[in-house]
Amino acid sequence: MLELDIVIQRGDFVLPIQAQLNSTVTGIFGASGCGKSSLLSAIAGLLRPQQGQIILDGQTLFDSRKKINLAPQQRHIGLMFQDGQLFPHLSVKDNLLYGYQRLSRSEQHFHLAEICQLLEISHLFSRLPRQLSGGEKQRVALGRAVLYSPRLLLLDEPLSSLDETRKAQILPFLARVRDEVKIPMLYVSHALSEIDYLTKDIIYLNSQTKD
Amino acid sequence: MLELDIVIQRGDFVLPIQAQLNSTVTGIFGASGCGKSSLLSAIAGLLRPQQGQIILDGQTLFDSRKKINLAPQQRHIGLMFQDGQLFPHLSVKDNLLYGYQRLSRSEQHFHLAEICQLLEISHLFSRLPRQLSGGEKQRVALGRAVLYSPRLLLLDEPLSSLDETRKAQILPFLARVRDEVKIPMLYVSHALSEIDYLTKDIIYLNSQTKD
Amino acid sequence: MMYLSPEEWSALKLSFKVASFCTLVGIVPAIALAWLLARKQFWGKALLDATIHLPMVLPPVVPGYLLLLAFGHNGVIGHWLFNTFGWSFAFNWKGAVLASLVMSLPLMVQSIRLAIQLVDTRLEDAARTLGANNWSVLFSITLPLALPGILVGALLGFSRSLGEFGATITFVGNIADETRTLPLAIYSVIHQPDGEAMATRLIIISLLLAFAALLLSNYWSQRMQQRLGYQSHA
Amino acid sequence: MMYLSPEEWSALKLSFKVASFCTLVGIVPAIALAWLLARKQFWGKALLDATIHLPMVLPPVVPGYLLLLAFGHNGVIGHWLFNTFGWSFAFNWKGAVLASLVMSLPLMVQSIRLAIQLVDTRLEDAARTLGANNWSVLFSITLPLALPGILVGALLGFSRSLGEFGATITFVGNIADETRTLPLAIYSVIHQPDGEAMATRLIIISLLLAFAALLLSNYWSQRMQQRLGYQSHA
Amino acid sequence: TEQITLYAAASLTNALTEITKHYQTNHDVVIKTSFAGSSTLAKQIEAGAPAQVFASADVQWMDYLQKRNKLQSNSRKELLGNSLVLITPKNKTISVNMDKSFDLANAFTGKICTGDTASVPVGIYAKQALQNLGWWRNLEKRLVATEDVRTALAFVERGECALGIVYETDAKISDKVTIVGRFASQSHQKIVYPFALVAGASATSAEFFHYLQSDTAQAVFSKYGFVVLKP
Ligand SMILES: Nc1ncnc2c1ncn2[C@@H]1O[C@H](COP(=O)(O)OP(=O)(O)OP(=O)(O)O)[C@@H](O)[C@H]1O
Ligand SMILES: Nc1ncnc2c1ncn2[C@@H]1O[C@H](COP(=O)(O)OP(=O)(O)OP(=O)(O)O)[C@@H](O)[C@H]1O
Ligand code: MOO
Ligand SMILES: [Mg+2]
Ligand SMILES: [Mg+2]
Repeated sequence: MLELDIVIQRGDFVLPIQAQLNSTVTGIFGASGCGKSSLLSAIAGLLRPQQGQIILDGQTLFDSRKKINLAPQQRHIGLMFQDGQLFPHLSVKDNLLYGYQRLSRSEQHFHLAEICQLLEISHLFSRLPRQLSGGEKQRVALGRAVLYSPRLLLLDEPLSSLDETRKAQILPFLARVRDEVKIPMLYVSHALSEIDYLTKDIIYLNSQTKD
Repeated sequence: MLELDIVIQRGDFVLPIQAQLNSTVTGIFGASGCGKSSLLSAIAGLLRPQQGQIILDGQTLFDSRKKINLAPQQRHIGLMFQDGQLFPHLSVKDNLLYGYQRLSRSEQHFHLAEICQLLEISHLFSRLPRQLSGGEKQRVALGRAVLYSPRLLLLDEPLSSLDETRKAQILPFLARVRDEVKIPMLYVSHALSEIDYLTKDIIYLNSQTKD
Repeated sequence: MMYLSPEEWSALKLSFKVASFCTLVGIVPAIALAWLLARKQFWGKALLDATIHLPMVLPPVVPGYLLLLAFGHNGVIGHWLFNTFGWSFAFNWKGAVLASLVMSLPLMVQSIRLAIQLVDTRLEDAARTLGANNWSVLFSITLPLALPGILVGALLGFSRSLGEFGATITFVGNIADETRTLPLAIYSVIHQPDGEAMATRLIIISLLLAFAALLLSNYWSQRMQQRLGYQSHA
Repeated sequence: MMYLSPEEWSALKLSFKVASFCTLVGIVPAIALAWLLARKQFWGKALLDATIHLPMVLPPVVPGYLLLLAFGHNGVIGHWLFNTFGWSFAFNWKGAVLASLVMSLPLMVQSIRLAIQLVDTRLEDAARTLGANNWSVLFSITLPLALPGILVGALLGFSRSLGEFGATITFVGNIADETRTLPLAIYSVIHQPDGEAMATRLIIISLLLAFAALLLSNYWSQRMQQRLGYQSHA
Repeated sequence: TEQITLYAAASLTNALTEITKHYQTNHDVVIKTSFAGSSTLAKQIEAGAPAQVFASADVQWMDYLQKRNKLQSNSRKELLGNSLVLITPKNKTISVNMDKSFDLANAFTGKICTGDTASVPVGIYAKQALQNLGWWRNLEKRLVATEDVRTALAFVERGECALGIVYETDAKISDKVTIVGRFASQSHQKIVYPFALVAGASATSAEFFHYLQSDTAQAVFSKYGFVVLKP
């Protein structure tokens, strides 16, 4: 369970969010620029909220009053970035294994081969990110985040560059991750159909600008 | 009119394309990694085809036999990149004007204010690209390509990160560009609905891998 | 604050003049060479690269001596330059600039080259699809993005020039008001019996000058990095 | 090919040894300092930056003399080092390494710092969300991406060390087989009336050594750039 | 006002600076000086440097220019002399007998320093003297060669070297060293500082060159410890 009560600020942009997320998948929906990616960054520990607190399964990740702010690497929260952020100097395989290899055996809930087959990226293993197409990058980024078997998976428009066939393959997989491995997710998307497939719980974000 | 008869190769990936594009908008459709972006790069002059020729409105842009290969800047073809490729050191405004300011008055078919109002990016003028959200970047990239008033506009998944409201605003605008300013377009998208809105002419790409 | 004697003033002004000219005159060729080495493949590239670097790996008297042979009054190039343009580098401050330049060029070229290599060529491509020709791409994309490296190059060039001793004294001698920069003045006073106090003063002057250059360059580079967005996400 | 006299061999081997040690010993502190200066804000940062740079802007005899004061047998640090660890830098090749190091550190630090500044911090963030702690981020992301700068730094450091003369002779003197590197040998013969032929031989030896270092570093950096994807779109 | 350019060995810096200052107050000339190693200066003069008066710290570089016809004929004068001494740090003196029977190598521990024995005048003289006394062979390995006399002096002043061989002029100006021996003047080539007018020197510079030989100038040289050689 994720309890959020924070205020995010970026320049003139201010977004106060209060929410209690109980279901395993929560969709996040909102216009471009409304603060979806910023929210995920804040949860992952990359963006420090102005104030408030973030509590995940009883553990305080951030609390401005108690001056608690766990580092991203201590949170074990997987974030799939909107723009991939693949490591340009590492092969696809090394990108995929980057988080995975830091886990103990018991924490590894997936197999490399399995994930890659599903995402159809096995043939890309030895490539560098710059040698990938847009959709291939996106699939590798998704694979990297999932393989890290996080306590909470943050997905920022994970399927936006993919064709319908691939979407139709990957969505059921995410449903399996939700049901079998029981990794809770926040799912940002502009496609209501994708969100609908995974959950009925949706947060609608509306930003306000400081003046 | 665009006549294509080329073979594109990238590593193991080989894509032969033969096509005569006569309508003002042509949709390009195909699975992730099938070569859509590569095709646009080749037409823009950024990727040199293995062989063949590209002729636009009677002008040879590329001909491997005659050893003709016009530089990108001589083609006056606008390309909106899949990943934006905004100039990180220039403000949003300077990014938008980058191509525009190189045009003579008579070549400028649009007004900055008009385009920005439509794309809702006017309030971002003084920002740097890194201060934009994913969808904001995409809109700036689209604006930059359109303002360049090219002879041919290549759009690589231009609306993938945008919400439905914005899509519903921008698609009619692209239709106007097609009908009023008569700029022909190649439109890459995974969303058939977007393509359908603009044209009935669609190229389905199927790649083959060299072995 | 201490007062400077006329000799100290003269050495300070000269050092500043020589280092400034060295940086200003050198930066353009340095950028050109850096760009060539970073982005072009051509015959003789390794040789050009090596030639630029040679002055670094030799004791500075050697480049100084070779400059003397080439650019002295009786040197082949010096003779020709004098007859053709009336220019002379021999035993004047311009020669000191030339000596500094030869010694600092490799430093400038390497930093700028490094920064150019790290500029993403896809951004240059994007500029081309917006009608920018090669020059525009260079001036509007490549160089602005390589600016941190250009600044570092300028700083290293300026610093190296401030400290240049061996090549300068060998090429143009140690002439008061003309070629006696701070390092040469320090050398001169070290050779005087009670020179340590004077040397200390001159060293402090050098350090202040260098410190000012460093602070200025840091200030610039900080502003630039904020602008270019290298420093973290805000 | 010419045959080398024993003295020439000795100077060549010594130069290679000193420059190699200088680069190897210096690169780790250089990386640490570069990282600090590139990524951290702390009190005294400007001062640290300046201190590293000072040896560059002074005539090399001054740092050499200061080293003598500090690290000589009777210098404060030298005395302590000798009593505590039995180490001595006075009049031996280790002192030559120290002198080279002081002179080349600013060059190494600046190049590496530049490259680190140009690494996108968002990639470091991405690594953190995958469980990498600060050290892992440094070693798996920052440094590999800054590798071109580290190589340039190493090359500049090696080259500067190969050419180092003033600080070395002032700190450790010119002792055959111990501190007489190529620059010191060249200096000695070039100041003899009929030394030119000998100087030429030594200069050629220096150049060959430098050229080899340059080619090697270019080869590495080319491979690396291909790997890191800096060179154009394939 | 006319200009005179004086190229002089670095070891003459202090004396000549005082002399030229004094001369300029009494004469309507500007004297430009360039102080560097004698070899550097000689090569610059050979390459056409605008020198009018040259003061060398040794004979060989004056010979070098003379052979190349760069000097005004017959102007060469051996104005100053010096002597070579053995020094120790002030508080670490040793007693030395300056003759062949004495075993210097075993009389001290540590290093001995002097100018580079191939290129720096003081080192060249030192080597000759040591060879003459039969000490060279045993000391060669312990020799620290320096770029110039001043560095050798500094090594001894700091106690880094147990012994040093420098000019008497240098030893005298330092209160941190003790002269423990004087090399016999016949044990090495005569130490002289030849002065000359460079070919094409003006009349004004000839006048100044004359002044350098005057009693007033020589008093200054003496003050700095040089031996004034009477012609
Ligand atoms: N530099 C490269 N080296 C080798 N292969 C490459 C390189 N760049 C792209 N490819 C391959 O070429 C194929 C076509 O890539 P392209 O980017 O054109 O695909 P796309 O149709 O745009 O896909 P997407 O919809 O995912 O963006 C892909 O299979 C990709 O893996
Ligand atoms: N560094 C920054 N400085 C100032 N404003 C910023 C910065 N980064 C983002 N913003 C602003 O913050 C708001 C939220 O950005 P965010 O990236 O969270 O949006 P988003 O909901 O993910 O949008 P999209 O769907 O377009 O990706 C936007 O209005 C954006 O302009
Ligand atoms: O002419 Mo010098 O100063 O003894 O080398
Ligand atoms: Mg976003
Ligand atoms: Mg694509």
